[in-house]
Amino acid sequence: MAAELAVQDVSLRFGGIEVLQEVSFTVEPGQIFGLVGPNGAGKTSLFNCISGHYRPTAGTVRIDGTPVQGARPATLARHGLARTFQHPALQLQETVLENVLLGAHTQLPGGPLAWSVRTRRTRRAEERFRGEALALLERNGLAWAAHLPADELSHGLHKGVELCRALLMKPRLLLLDEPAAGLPHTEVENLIATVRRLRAEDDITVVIVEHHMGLIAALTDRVVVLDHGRKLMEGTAAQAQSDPRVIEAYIGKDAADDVA
Amino acid sequence: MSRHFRSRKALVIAVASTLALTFAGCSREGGGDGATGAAASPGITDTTVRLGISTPLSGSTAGPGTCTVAGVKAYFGAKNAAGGVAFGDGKTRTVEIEALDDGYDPQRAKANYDSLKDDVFAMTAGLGTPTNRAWREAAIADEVPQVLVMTGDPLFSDTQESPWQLGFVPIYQNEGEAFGKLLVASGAPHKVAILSQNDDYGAGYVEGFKSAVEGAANIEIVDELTYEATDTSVDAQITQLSASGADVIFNAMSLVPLVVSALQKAQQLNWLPSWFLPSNTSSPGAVVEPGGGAAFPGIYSVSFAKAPASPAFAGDEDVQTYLAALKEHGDYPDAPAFPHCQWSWMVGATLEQAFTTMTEPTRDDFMRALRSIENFEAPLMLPGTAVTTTESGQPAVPTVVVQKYNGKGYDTVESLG
Amino acid sequence: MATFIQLIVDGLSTGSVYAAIALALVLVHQATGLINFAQGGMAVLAAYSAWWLLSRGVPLVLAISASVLLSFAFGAVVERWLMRRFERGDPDTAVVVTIGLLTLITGVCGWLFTYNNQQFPSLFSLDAVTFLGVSVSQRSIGTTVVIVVVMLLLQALFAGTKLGLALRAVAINPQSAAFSGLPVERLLMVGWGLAAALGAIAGALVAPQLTLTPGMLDNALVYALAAVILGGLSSPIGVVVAAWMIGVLENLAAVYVPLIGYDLKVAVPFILIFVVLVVRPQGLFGRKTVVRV
Amino acid sequence: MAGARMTTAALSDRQRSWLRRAGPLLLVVVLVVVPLVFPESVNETIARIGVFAVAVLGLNVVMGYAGQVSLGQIFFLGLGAYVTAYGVSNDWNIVVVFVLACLIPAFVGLLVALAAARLGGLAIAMVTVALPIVGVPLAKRLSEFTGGSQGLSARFGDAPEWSGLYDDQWRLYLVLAIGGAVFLLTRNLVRGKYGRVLGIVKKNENVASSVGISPYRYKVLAFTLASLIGGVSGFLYMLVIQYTSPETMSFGHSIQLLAAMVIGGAASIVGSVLGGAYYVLVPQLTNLVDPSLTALLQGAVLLVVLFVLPGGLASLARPLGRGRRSRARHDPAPLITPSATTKSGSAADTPETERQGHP
Repeated sequence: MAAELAVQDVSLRFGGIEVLQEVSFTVEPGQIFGLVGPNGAGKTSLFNCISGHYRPTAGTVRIDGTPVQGARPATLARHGLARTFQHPALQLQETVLENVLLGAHTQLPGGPLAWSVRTRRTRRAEERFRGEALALLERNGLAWAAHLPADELSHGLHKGVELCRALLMKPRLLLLDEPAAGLPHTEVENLIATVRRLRAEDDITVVIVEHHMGLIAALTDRVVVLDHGRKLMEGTAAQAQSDPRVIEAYIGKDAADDVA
Repeated sequence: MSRHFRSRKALVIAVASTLALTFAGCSREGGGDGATGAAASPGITDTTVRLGISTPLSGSTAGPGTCTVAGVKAYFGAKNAAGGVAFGDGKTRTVEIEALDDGYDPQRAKANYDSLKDDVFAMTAGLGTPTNRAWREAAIADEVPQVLVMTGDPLFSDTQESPWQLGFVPIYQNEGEAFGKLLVASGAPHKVAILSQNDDYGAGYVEGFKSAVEGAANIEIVDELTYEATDTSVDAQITQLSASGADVIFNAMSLVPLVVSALQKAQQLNWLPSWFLPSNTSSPGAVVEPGGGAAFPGIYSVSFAKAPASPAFAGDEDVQTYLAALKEHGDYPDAPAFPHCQWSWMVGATLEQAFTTMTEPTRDDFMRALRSIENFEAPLMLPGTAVTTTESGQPAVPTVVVQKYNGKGYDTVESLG
Repeated sequence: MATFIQLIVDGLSTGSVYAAIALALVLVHQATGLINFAQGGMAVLAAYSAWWLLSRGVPLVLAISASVLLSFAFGAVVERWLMRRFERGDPDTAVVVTIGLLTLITGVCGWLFTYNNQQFPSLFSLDAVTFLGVSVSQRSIGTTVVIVVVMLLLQALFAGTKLGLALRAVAINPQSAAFSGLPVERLLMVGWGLAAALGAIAGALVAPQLTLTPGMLDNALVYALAAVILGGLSSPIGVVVAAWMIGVLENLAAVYVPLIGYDLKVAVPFILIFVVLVVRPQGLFGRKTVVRV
Repeated sequence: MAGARMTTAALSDRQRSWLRRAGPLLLVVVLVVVPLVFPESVNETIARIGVFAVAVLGLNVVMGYAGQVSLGQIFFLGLGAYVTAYGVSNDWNIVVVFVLACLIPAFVGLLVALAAARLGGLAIAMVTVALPIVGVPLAKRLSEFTGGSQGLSARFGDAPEWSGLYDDQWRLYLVLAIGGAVFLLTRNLVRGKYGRVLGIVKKNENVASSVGISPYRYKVLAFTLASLIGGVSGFLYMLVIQYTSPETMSFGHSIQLLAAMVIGGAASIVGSVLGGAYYVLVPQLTNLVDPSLTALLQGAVLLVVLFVLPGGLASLARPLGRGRRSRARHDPAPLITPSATTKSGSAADTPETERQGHP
């Protein structure tokens, strides 16, 4: 049931600034797809166009062939799209488990009345998802933190929590925005293993924005390189790493943000 | 998460038990039983009687509210200093005043009443219609006197509806009516503009005025506007009324700054009608002088109390005693800025009048005594007015006289002009 | 027709009263990102201090100037010793602290100066100027002129001076302002001090009309808030124009829209806010900003 | 770090199991006993605390939990009180009156919210300010239903013969039962599904929408619930005070409710009770000290409490007092600051109120 994502001629303008210019690519169902490029290339903006947080100025975004540009993010989430953010936003005073459970929102039955009288149905559903959330945390090595308030965890671990939250939504299309940023080396290995397992066990399409080329190379089937809002090239990670245009885009213009 | 709320629940219990300890000293009594037979009611002993007041001492009506306490405190302060008040049952008692702030909030007025009712013999002198109405029914149910209160709401003077109540100041309708009668009696044609406060105060005034001028051929009401007590300006109303060509403005306003600015605005527009001002906003020093009242052909007001600032009463013995007592016993060092100070002084005198004819130390007997006062000329009362409590539907002071501003104070007048 | 124009002129002078407080609100918001409910109370306190000096025989202009200086100091002290504890915390708490400050100041004024109405002399004569059948007092003209001058000064402060830019930088993001070497704490004190000083001017301008009481500006504060939102929090010109609009439109609505009348004219600014914000969420004159996700 | 945490958790686990069984039972026992042991004036005071605790609870739902500044809560209390007074004086069945006193404010709240929730943070505040400010003259104008400025009296809830209770005891039981039910239902609601939703809508609307939550919908829901709870508090207000007038819903009281909520503790169930207690007890306290210094003392009390406990009284109940402090540390930008949109924030640190949804 993994989703197909097709981005076609997407452009985005803020005032006079061209953030994205006619970007097109297609992600096949079940692929792990990389979006790379120097800072300011427009990767996150493109994510926002896909997830509905921004409305593209022109072009179409299709999920399984249905145009979704301009749809509200909540609507897209209900149709199987999940995402993480560059800077995770958690409820810091709540426990990690509660934060993950937010991902179950659309699957929990019952309206406000049912929840305020705690019908058996709502209690059971809550129990069930509590179990699922714990299992997800377990899988990501975070079970020990489940009952700790989120603000006792490091920034890096917040990303893991956020990933669990997104996975609890049982998405068909998962957008990961810089999942490795700020992670220590060992954690990156774990992350790679986690995403690989995702593909093996869950039927899911993954799009990753990342600077960490090691991670991109280890995980992705295909990548698109963006620079200044334009698609520079598309191919495998290996092709991208050896493409002179890509090297120029990184080294020549943004040496500070070199390949990790 | 859940750990937190468990301990919060523990806190609820802790708070509840703290409350329990705090109030443990009190014991249940009264609670609707009222007084039976000749046993003394709460708040009265052989040597003291205690009176309660709930009135605004903070907020926008704190000025007049403070006065309602100061006058009565001053009156009984002076009496206590002279030995106390001789009651009709042969005992002499000192009078204690317990005044609480309600901030003109009905809910807090009710709270004040609840906390006072078992301690005091009677509630009195409090200012405000909603704040007095808030606990009127409770006072009836508990049979606690709520008397000589400062509201012109007729409900408090209806013996049938309000057996334990009595208003003090003339009902608003009476004041409005007095103006209307004067105007009709002038015989000359007059065009009247009305500007009134949008509440029972303004409406009562206007109702009384209209009932007096109804059918009179010489009076025409040309325009009628309202304003809100929360407004910062009535300029627009005065502008609109000035275009009506009226030569008289009937101005039922209870807010000093707005009356002052209304007087000023009319002068700027070169509109100089005769003004009718209500009793509580016609102070010569605080209203008419700063408003430049001398520019108008006549500023009329109704009153039943001598204005201490008026030169006519500068040497008046009543006024001298009053001002001295206000300073010494009323915690009110300044010259009184609101007539409520004088009124509550009269409330003190009226209460004393009732006390002297009480034969039993009960609330029942007090109400009987209070309701049988006739033509009592309380100190500071103007000639032609008196306290009469025997007439149902009328407050303790049922009559007012119309007065005209003379550049310094007010003179009683019989006719316009 | 004469009445119509007179109503507009009346509305402008009432609007100027709202504008005076609104400007102080804008200044403190620009400097600290907070809405200060105590702004009116601080202005009243300033007016009382001027009034007290007057009663000691100090000439009016001198008394007002002294109260402006005192207010600056008071504002800075309030920021340093009270607000600072709340500036990085929950903004709701900070707002409630300003409410507490308002209550406290009102109580102190009532305690020291009683709740009676005190006359406050005006800098300007009350004599009317009549022009084309419309009359307006010199006091209203004077008040309006002073407010326009203050407004222009503020606009210049924010737009063109280093101090103004620094104040804004601090309000927008204290951390990065601190990183870039701005003396954040001192700037916050200056911001509050300036707002309080401005409030003192406002208090002296409106006290003659409203007469001095501890709650003198309570009712005007709501209108000032409305003007601030309507005009856009970042624009002194915007809030003054909005305050005038409110003053004029509520008069016209009261007279010419029978359904509204004088009792419901208070709804006018809120209807106006609602309509304007639906079209322009940043207010009439506020800066449009890009929201980044 | 984690290890130390575990020990505290284990410790409180034992306490928890004890409290889980004994806590609710003890609470019920206390609530049943309280009306019987106290004198009338104390019962009246507790009943009033109940009234305003419910009002503060409503405010907490929309503001404490969902983060939408509301300065109009008192309007819904007033509306509920008017509906109750009107129904009682027309001899309607009291259950019908109660239902209407909940539903009419909820409906009005829904209509207001449908419009207001489209606006940003401070704009919502201004739309809600308008409610009490316009409500007062409106109540006067609709004098046919409201009794105009003289207000409406309605006495109901006297103790039935069979109960053998005093009126004040019976009324306090009613307040405790109705108020307790509202508290229980609300407590359930703000934990679990809806609690998480309101929390994330307050914290970050973009994250909320990314998990399938429409922030607008839940803001409307929170506002409607707050109005409904406000209506309940209005019903209780009539039960206890027995009188309402336009003064009841004056703007000043709305501000005091807001102060009570923050003093009690925002986003806290216990905080709502404490806020109600603050609202009722502090004026009584200042009256004891010096009735002529009410404003001064109230202002001083408010400032002192917040200075010592910026998280409100409820933070006393939070072990280690950590909840609020950590929030403060991570949410540097003030809520009331639309101009802060100029900041180039990310999803995580741009305050929620400034986002207007789609660009």
